[in-house]
Amino acid sequence: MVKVKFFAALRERLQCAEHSVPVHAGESVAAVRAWLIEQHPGWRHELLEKDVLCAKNFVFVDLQEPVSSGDELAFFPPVTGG
Amino acid sequence: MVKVKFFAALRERLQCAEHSVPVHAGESVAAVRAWLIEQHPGWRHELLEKDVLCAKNFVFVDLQEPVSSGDELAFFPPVTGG
Amino acid sequence: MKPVIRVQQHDFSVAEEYQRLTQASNCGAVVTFSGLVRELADTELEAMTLEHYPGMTEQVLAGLVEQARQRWQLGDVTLIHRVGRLTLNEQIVFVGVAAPHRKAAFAAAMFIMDYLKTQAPFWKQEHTAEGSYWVAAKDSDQQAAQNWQEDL
Amino acid sequence: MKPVIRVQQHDFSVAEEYQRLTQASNCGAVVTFSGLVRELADTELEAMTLEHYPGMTEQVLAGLVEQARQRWQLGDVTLIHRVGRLTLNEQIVFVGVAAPHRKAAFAAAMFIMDYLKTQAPFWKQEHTAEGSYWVAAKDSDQQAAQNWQEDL
Repeated sequence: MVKVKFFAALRERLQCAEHSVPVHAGESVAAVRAWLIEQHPGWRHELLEKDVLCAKNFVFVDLQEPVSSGDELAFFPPVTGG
Repeated sequence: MVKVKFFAALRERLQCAEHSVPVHAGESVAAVRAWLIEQHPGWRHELLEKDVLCAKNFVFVDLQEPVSSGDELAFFPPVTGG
Repeated sequence: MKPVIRVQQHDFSVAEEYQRLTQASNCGAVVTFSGLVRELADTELEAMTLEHYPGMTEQVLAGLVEQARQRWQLGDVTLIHRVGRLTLNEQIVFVGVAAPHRKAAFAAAMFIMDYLKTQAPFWKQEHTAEGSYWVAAKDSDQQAAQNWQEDL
Repeated sequence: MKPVIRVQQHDFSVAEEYQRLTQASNCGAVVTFSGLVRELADTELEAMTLEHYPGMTEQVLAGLVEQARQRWQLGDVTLIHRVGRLTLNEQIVFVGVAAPHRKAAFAAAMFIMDYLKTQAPFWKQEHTAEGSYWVAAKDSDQQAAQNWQEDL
């Protein structure tokens, strides 16, 4: 399992802050996202938005990044701090 | 007459902070400088230094600037504040 | 010198942070940047809420400061970002950089702010009389961060 | 807003100046630069004396700030330069700029410092154990000021 977190506008639109997702060896961030969309068809549009960012274990990664059980993933909109 | 002031290293090397110089109509900063060198041959080297700056009435000017009685001129080395 | 990096709800004191930055005796230049909650031209802003990603935020901020240190000769660096609800005129962010030379101090402070704006996981939600809105990311901030890469 | 421009022997308080710069409510960015008396790598600096040209200095500083205002959208601007004898670690100069946007605040503060370094009639004499020396002007300062002209 990986823990997936959502932040800010994305969290509000999905009405979900955290979700557990089963992963198999060799799977990538893209597979986790596909699994989430399969489980929650209503999330498709939000999760496929071009500007959604992803972090694995607190570091920015792209969709090809491999994931392993125990990883923490996060999806969020472009950042707006400062 | 114009009042001529010297600052910083230039003032110390000339051992002079302020000097009065007679001016005639149509004369420039260059004429004032030439007069000073004529009166104080020992100042020649210092006053002809390429990097000496000149101000008339608190504004940077070049040697061609015309001067009139009552003006305040100043000669000084490159500035080093900040 | 270990940089000071803090993510906090409570306010910070620019006076105290400045004092600390001037302790080291070899830095003749200190640059500070402070960001404040201000009324925008077109909305009546009452407050904002700053959300962040605990755990990742601190790591990203430390990385930004480390990158700045590798680019320029710096002394102490302080980076503070507030989270939670902030009302009009409150302080949001502080970057303070001490350096032997002013050019490095200015460049590092700008670099840290430009990267923070595009890489640190903070999100602003503005509260106005008409409702609450998530702030949209600005292209100009993306551009500012990219300019530093061309600089390399 | 009328800028604050001061040439003075006594010290200044960055805390107080920062406070004043944040009063206007439309400026989300405040940048400050402070220059301090520091020991140089190759000399044992004990103190320095800052001489200036009273009358011209104030006029040049006001002109620099005015030029910055014409280039960028700025709020309050503060420029303070000390004169007289200053010992190690004392503050020499302060530039504070408030602006609606950080880019303008940073640029204006840098611009003012770069021009001050080459155009404001101040001269530093350093006092070391071996004697007193007038500081030589730096080519890098000339270059920094010239870069702004190419920017136009």
